Amino acid sequence: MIRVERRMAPSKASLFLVPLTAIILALLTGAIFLYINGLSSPKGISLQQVFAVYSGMFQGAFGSKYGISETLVKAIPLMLCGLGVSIAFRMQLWNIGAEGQFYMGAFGAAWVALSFPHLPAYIMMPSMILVGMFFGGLWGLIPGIPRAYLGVNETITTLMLNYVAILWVNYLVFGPWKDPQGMNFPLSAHFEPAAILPTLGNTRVHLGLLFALIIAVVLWYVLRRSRWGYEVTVIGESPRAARYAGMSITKNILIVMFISGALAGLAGMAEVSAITQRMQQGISPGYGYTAIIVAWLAKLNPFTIIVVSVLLGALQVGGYSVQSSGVPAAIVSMIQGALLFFVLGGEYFNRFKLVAKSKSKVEV
Amino acid sequence: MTTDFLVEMKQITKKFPGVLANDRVDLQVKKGEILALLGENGSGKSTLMSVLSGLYRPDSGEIFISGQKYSFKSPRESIDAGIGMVHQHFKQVETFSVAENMILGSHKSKFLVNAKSVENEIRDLSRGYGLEVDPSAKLWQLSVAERQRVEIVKMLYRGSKLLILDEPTAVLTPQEAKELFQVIRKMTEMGESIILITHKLNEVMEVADRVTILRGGKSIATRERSQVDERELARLMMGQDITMPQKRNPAKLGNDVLILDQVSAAGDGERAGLSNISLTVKEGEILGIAGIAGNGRRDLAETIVGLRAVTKGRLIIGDKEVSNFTPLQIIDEKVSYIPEDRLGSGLVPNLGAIDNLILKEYRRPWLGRGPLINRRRAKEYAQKLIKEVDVKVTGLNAPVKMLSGGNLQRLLLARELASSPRVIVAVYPVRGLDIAAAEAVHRMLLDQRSKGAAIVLISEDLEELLKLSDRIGVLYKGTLMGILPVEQAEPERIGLMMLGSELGGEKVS
Amino acid sequence: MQEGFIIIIMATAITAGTPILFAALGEILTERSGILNLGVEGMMLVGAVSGFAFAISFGNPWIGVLGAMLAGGLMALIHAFLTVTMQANQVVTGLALTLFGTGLSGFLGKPFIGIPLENSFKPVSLGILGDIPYLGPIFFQQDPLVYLSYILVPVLWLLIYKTRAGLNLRAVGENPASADSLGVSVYRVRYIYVVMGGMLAGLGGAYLSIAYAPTWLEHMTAGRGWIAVALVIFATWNPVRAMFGSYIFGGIDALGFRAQAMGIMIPSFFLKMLPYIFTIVVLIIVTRKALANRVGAPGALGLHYDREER
Amino acid sequence: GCGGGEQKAEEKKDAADEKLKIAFIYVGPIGDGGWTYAQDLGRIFLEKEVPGIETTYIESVPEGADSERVLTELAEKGNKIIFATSFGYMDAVIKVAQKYPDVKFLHCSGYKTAENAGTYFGRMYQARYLTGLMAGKETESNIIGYVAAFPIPEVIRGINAFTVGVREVNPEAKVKVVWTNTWYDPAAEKEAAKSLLEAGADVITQHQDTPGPMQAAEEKGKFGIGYNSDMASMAPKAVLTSAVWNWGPYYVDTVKAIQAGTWKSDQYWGPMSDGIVGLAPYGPMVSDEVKQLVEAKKQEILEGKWDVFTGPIKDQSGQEKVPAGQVMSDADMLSFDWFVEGVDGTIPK
Ligand SMILES: Nc1ncnc2c1ncn2[C@@H]1O[C@H](COP(=O)(O)OP(=O)(O)OP(=O)(O)O)[C@@H](O)[C@H]1O
Ligand SMILES: Nc1ncnc2c1ncn2[C@@H]1O[C@H](COP(=O)(O)OP(=O)(O)OP(=O)(O)O)[C@@H](O)[C@H]1O
Ligand SMILES: [Mg+2]
Ligand SMILES: [Mg+2]
Repeated sequence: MIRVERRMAPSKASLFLVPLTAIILALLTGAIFLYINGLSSPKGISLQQVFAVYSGMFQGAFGSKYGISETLVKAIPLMLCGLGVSIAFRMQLWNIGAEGQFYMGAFGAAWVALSFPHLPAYIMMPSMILVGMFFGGLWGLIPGIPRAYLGVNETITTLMLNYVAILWVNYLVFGPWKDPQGMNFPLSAHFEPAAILPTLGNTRVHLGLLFALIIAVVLWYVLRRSRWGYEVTVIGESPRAARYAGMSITKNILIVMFISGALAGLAGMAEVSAITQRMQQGISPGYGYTAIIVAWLAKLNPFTIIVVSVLLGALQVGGYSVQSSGVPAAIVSMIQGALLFFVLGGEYFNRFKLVAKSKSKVEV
Repeated sequence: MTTDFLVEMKQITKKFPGVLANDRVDLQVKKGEILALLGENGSGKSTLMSVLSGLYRPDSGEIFISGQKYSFKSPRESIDAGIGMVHQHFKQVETFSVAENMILGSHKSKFLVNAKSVENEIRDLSRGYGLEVDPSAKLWQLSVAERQRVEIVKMLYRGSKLLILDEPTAVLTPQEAKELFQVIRKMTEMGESIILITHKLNEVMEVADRVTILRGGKSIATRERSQVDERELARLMMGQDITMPQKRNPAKLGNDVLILDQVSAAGDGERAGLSNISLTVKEGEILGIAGIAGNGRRDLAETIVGLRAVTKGRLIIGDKEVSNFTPLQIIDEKVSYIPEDRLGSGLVPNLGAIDNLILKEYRRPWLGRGPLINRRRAKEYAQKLIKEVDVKVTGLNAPVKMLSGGNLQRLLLARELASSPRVIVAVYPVRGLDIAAAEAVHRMLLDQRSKGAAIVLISEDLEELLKLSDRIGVLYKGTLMGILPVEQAEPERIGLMMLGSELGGEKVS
Repeated sequence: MQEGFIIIIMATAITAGTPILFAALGEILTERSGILNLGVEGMMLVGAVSGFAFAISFGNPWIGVLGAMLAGGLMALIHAFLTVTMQANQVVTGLALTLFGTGLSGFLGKPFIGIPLENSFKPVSLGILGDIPYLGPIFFQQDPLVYLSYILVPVLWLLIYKTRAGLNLRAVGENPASADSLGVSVYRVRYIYVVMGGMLAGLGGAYLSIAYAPTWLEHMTAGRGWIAVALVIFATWNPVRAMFGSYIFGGIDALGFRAQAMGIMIPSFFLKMLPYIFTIVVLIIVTRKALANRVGAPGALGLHYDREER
Repeated sequence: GCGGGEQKAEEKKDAADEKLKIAFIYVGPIGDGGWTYAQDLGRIFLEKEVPGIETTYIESVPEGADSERVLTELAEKGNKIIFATSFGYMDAVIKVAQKYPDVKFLHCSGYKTAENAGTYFGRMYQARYLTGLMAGKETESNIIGYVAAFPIPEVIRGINAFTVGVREVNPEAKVKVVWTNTWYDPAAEKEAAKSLLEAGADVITQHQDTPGPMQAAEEKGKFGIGYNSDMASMAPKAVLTSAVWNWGPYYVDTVKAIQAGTWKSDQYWGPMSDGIVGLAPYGPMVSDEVKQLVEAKKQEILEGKWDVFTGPIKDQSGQEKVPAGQVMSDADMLSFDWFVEGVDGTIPK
């Protein structure tokens, strides 16, 4: 008989083995989907082809310099949004509004770029960053206020504001921001060169990566070493103890929601500035939502967030990449979903261990 | 087999991560008897009973009820076998009414819930045992004592043959405790068996028929009450002879430190809060506050430390008016607070000892530069305090929730008393602590008194108040019925005041 | 004209609100048991495609309904297993479920794209009821699934508030430790209602694919699952209020198009923002009231339960 | 900055004996039953018609950061022709085209070109006009409903062409427009159509990607005119015809031209005579009289004798925008931002 037993702390081995097993199981499950999909296609499928799909995914994401650079491009917004939501999660604030905050950050940056097109780069860039972060932060602050003062559940308010932000941006690109030279198409004017973030060499990897890395280090240090970081930790663990110790929960909710939003806003700023280089519809294919998964998988650790962002970025890059070998998008998102299921379920084994009941010796 | 026992537990072992909570424990309960289960904090009493009530599954061991072997997979099976447990922390749904709490999970009611008939049934049942409760009241509206009654009636309603009470008197006034014991006796006359968990020796001597003593997860001994005395029990429980409680020195009073002048404060929701409280505490003085649960004792504490707004009147510390200061500003006035629920608000359960010890110091300049905390200094500080008050911790960063009750309280006191406070507000500081731990806490409070702190001691235990306080005030429905010097505070007089009589004593302000 | 317009708006609000209503009712049950399932969108999609597939394969829309509920229930079972048994984070699991469901529905739906459904549900007037002035055309000239929702709402209301099972359900969502110690199996209750929630979400999806827009198209729920999640809060976990809420949500779209058709130009992006802003506002108002009355989110919503954990 | 120069050289070597690789990138899933679905039908047609080629597609590619990478990757993987089938890919196509001069890019519905990147689109307005004629004939209430997605030139142009057709045969009739602000939401589109039917419309047409509006017409026993592909199967009793995209022939021609080396980058805006747009078969309810009328007009258009926006054309306020005898320029048509007389609706600014 098998019995589960609680662990005091996850063992070193399980921290490594659990995700590994999860990934293997997810890939096996994915192979089954692929196999079934192959059955229904006239060409049929062989085991080699299933392997080819996976190696294609890996190749697409990491197989070339270009692949790696694009994986990073995809990972940058995940990193910034992931770092953003992780601060909120630390305080038990379920900010699932990074998507909207991303859009508002992009909006703020684009507003600067479009309204003052002739600013020199050394003024343009900082203003875009600041205004982008401000609007992203504002979008986090808005649900933060009712949360702080009235206890209004932030999960839903942040989710609702995502839609509002996206509709707002759509309104702009279909209306007031339409490029006069754009033949009435829903695109803003292209940004001036001064409004475009520098990139690394001739890749699309932009300065946003540096921002993300710096912020990860700063965040790690601040949370661990600063008085404010200590406050955030205590409030997250026990709001009552925090109040008892004289910490202002209200103020910290507002600060944290603002920072959380501002980082997602920075992601939005970097994306419009470096990647689309103009405002348009659909600038985020759900970065804000994926970032929640990132932050959680990384257990809110800033450095792990960087790594997990790259992995999830790779999963998506690789996902598009294997479509050309006949794997429809639907299968790719099924594999991604299944991977998450296994990782989520696997967490259990970090907290429990299975022991055979027969040889249950009692030891501590 | 041995059918003269209603319940027999054999060689029960239960392990939690890092602790062996029960180590091959044996226990027997006879039909119609009151068995006391005595032990220090963390000796495994609650765990053992949770195993019996089906909540925890033992790692090994056997349970027999009326000679038949059981292996419970869930509380449901234990309930069906006639076992009912009133947990140390009540298991109640606050938003439900009393009646709803009773029928929850019970097989008795039909598919559609008929509140009226259930309410009548409960009324009759509770009256029969002298445990009156209003079945239509919502749980959150009830006082702690009422809630306990609900719990007991609930178990009777479910037809339990064995009732387990986990430290029931911890939440009761002496009078209420007496009433409870009468009820328990009545129940045994009606054929019920009782297990009473406690660490108060006098209670064992007062009601128990037999007593089983646990220590460090092991069952040490089982005795007939008639064959032991308190001293013997204490020795068995602690594994050593107890030291005599230390005597209180006469007070060396200084200036007025804490002054409440006609203070009123809002209560939670429908509760009264405080009205027109006036009192003064001097340096080197302990003011005890008595009162029945729900009469505003906690409100008073929270008002003094700034967690509750002053709606009228003035709160003065030293010679500064601090009405409606934030908790932080009050802390800066050197006010320490030992709250009722140490793990809930006094400490951060998932953080380690260091982080908990700097909870009120982290802002101070000496602990770091600018916005940063100097971790090394924090660690040294924590080590110093831990050594001073002798807290047993597994590691400086291990979550404090793993600590036993006594160690938790020491840790909390270490922090609160470290900054040589001017005012100390202590609420039930020894609730749930064993004799040795309680003694240590009392000693620490008395030390502070001789160092010149003004102490407000709020307690449910009249003996404790009489032992430590210089004066005793009594709260009733949010007002102060009067303050008596301890010499004039005969228990009967205090008892009358607790019930709302001002005759108890002349008002002193 | 004026009256007719109002009747039409209201009747349309009901039709447009019904898919959200089913999903929201399901989520109410799920959340009442203490589990948050953000995978509604995914479950609806899988329900929509399965409902369509069953309806077309068996030639009977009611079999479609059963198929959709079965499929939605199975999806929810994944959530239940991960969050209840494996104690996984509920928010993240829900997001993963949506990702998975979106993929799965696209995968399963390949053979059904662009095929019309002959035997879809169509509006039927409910005899005398349908002839009542005003009320008849609003409420009783709808399709059978709408009538099903009329039955479902009071049934669920009774279940939650008036039955022993409902008492157990609420207790599990409010304070699982207490419910457990009284012999209510927390795991079983959670499994049952999470799966029921999935079945209803599947039904909501099927309403789109076999009654409202009788067809299967990938991603056809177009975000309604998320609206359902909002609606649950809007309705403070009460089925009757969910009914009104879903009609308001459905009505906003209906009203917007009709205003346009009448030549009143409401900036449509802003109109589309309304339900979201509306939810936030209502959430704020409701929360304040909730604080006073102690009604509101189930106390243990989003937290896993483990008997031996402290 | 293309990365992997050697790799490309290798591919060139193999090119002779390998199949010509052609890729498509889609904004939606091919299961959308609308725009992407119609594009994919074109791809399948191409694969059947032209030997020695191999096609692949990538679906559900958002118009943001992903499109540039997907295009690059397709170029890297040795595709020699890439069709980018959504407007939002425009900037990405131009960027990637510069990096891969030996790959031909064809971007649907945009306006930017490069040496190796052309645009293509069809004069859908011609088909729209013809369906307008039918609607004008069939309507009895003189109100025709138009469910429209977003107020972009392409959609406005369609509405205008349709209205010109309607008014030509029925000067009393009005075309009522409702904007949905979504390309893709079957339920909402159906709802929008219903609101038009309630407002008195007895013919419904659409610039949307799902058959929702047609189903609404069918349920109310009114007529509908579909879009994208033949929608008759979804609403057989309602659909008079559909204005359809027929990408296949264009893809075949283009690929052949590239293979033959005769292709040149341009802004291809294919007229109906090229077969890129057209009408689906008429429904059984369409009378011979109407068919003859439409066929006659169609003939004029096919022969290039006449085009839809030939003056006099007035805007909603009655102001003459195109004087009699003049024909509107392509540039003007491509940036339409006003409605012709007879449209009952507004373009949100
Ligand atoms: N659920 C749990 N998880 C982990 N450890 C536990 C749990 N419950 C109890 N323990 C540990 O088991 C030991 C025995 O605890 P238990 O609560 O049974 O003691 P007790 O005798 O009831 O003490 P008290 O008088 O404080 O109530 C303690 O060390 C405690 O920390
Ligand atoms: N008058 C009242 N009306 C409604 N609820 C009350 C009232 N009095 C007390 N309660 C409730 O009873 C519970 C127990 O009260 P509690 O013992 O904390 O009161 P208290 O004023 O702090 O008294 P004590 O200091 O004796 O504990 C609380 O949860 C409180 O909400
Ligand atoms: Mg205990
Ligand atoms: Mg109290």
